[in-house]
Amino acid sequence: MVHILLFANLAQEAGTQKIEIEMDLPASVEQVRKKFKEEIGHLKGIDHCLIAVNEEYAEEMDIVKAGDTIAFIPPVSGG
Amino acid sequence: MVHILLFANLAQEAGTQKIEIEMDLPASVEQVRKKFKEEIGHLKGIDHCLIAVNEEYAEEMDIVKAGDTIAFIPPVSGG
Amino acid sequence: MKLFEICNAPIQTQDVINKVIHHNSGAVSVFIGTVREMTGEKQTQFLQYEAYVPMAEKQLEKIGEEIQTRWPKAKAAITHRIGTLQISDVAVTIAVSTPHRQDAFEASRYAIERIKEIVPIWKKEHYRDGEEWVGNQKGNVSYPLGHPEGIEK
Amino acid sequence: MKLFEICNAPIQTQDVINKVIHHNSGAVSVFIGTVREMTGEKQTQFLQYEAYVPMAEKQLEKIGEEIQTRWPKAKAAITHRIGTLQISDVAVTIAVSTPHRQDAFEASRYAIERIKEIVPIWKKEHYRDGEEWVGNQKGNVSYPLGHPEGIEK
Repeated sequence: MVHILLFANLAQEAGTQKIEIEMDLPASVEQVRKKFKEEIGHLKGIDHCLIAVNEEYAEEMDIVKAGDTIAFIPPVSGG
Repeated sequence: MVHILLFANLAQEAGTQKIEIEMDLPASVEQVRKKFKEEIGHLKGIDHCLIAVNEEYAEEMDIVKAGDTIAFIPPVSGG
Repeated sequence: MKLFEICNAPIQTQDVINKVIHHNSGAVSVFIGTVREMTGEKQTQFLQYEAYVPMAEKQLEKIGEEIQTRWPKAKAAITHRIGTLQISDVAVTIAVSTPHRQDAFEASRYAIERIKEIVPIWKKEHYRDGEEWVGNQKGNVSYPLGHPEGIEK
Repeated sequence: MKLFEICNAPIQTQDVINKVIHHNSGAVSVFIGTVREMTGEKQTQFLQYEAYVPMAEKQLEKIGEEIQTRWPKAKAAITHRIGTLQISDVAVTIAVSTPHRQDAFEASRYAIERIKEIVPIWKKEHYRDGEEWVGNQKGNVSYPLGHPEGIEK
């Protein structure tokens, strides 16, 4: 199981900020994104988001372990 | 008569910030500086100062009238 | 004292400045981002900022480390506010002190550019005639290199 | 409210900032000059600033006009303190607001450079081992063109 965090337009479209997803782990970031789209649906912009694993930006091929927190990061607009 | 204002090292060396000088007027800024040096002495840096007439920077050939306020402005160091 | 911080309450700019002034600073460059009413023809009524708070604070600290590397004598502090902000409210305050002024200006400017690149904070504009998450309304904005420039893993 | 001011009392930075924030400002760049202890090997104990006050305020206003000409949407305020200042005391605060941040940084930086060129304020350093009027101890520093660059008559 991985914890998924959503923000901004993604959270708004999904109607939630936190979801848990059951899947075979370890897996790649890319596989988590794929699984997420199968389970939750293709949220607008989901393919263009960065992904953070446990509060650090990650690459597509980085490894996700059971219990990790995966955040989808839409283009930021702070400041 | 013109009012002379001195600042910083000039005021320190002259021992005063304000002096009045009697001279034939109108005269040029250059002539006032010359008269000042004759009357008060050659203060260190006096030839390199800017001069302001009535709170505005002036050029050597600008005209000084009776009652004007002439300030000797050493290189500034604010900020 | 937390140098890099996400907060909900109004930002006290003087508090942020006080964090960076010390006996060998001679210059402090402060950047304050405020909520502007007009953007082109669009009139903002209010804004909402949302953040991935723990990660955003880590990223702000990372910007602090980058500044330290580039300007070793600099001392920086950043506070970014989230929640609902009205016109003229302060969204972010950056303060950087250095011995000499040129570095302070450069580091402060660097900080705001980096905030806009790597810190997970999102702004929702509430206009007179609608609302949008800035930079992503159409869902087709992406980071050109797949990740924000200069993020180190 | 006086936008350009020479004062004797400690400068309240927030007061200067408040003079320039308005509903269409999105960025404020603030520059604060503080008294630094070490300059090279020299240790400052305290400073004294002296000004030709009425002319200095006029020159600060002139800088404000120059900023207005170069950055028409900018709003600027400057306060410079005179008298005796201790280490870390604020000598000058400049605040410039603009709709977008790049102009704010540039205008704020422009203001401090101009202060150092055309405003009749003088600083006397009191070091551990002596004192000097900055920039003119030897009495041989002069303005290269006979007048500060850009002064208009």
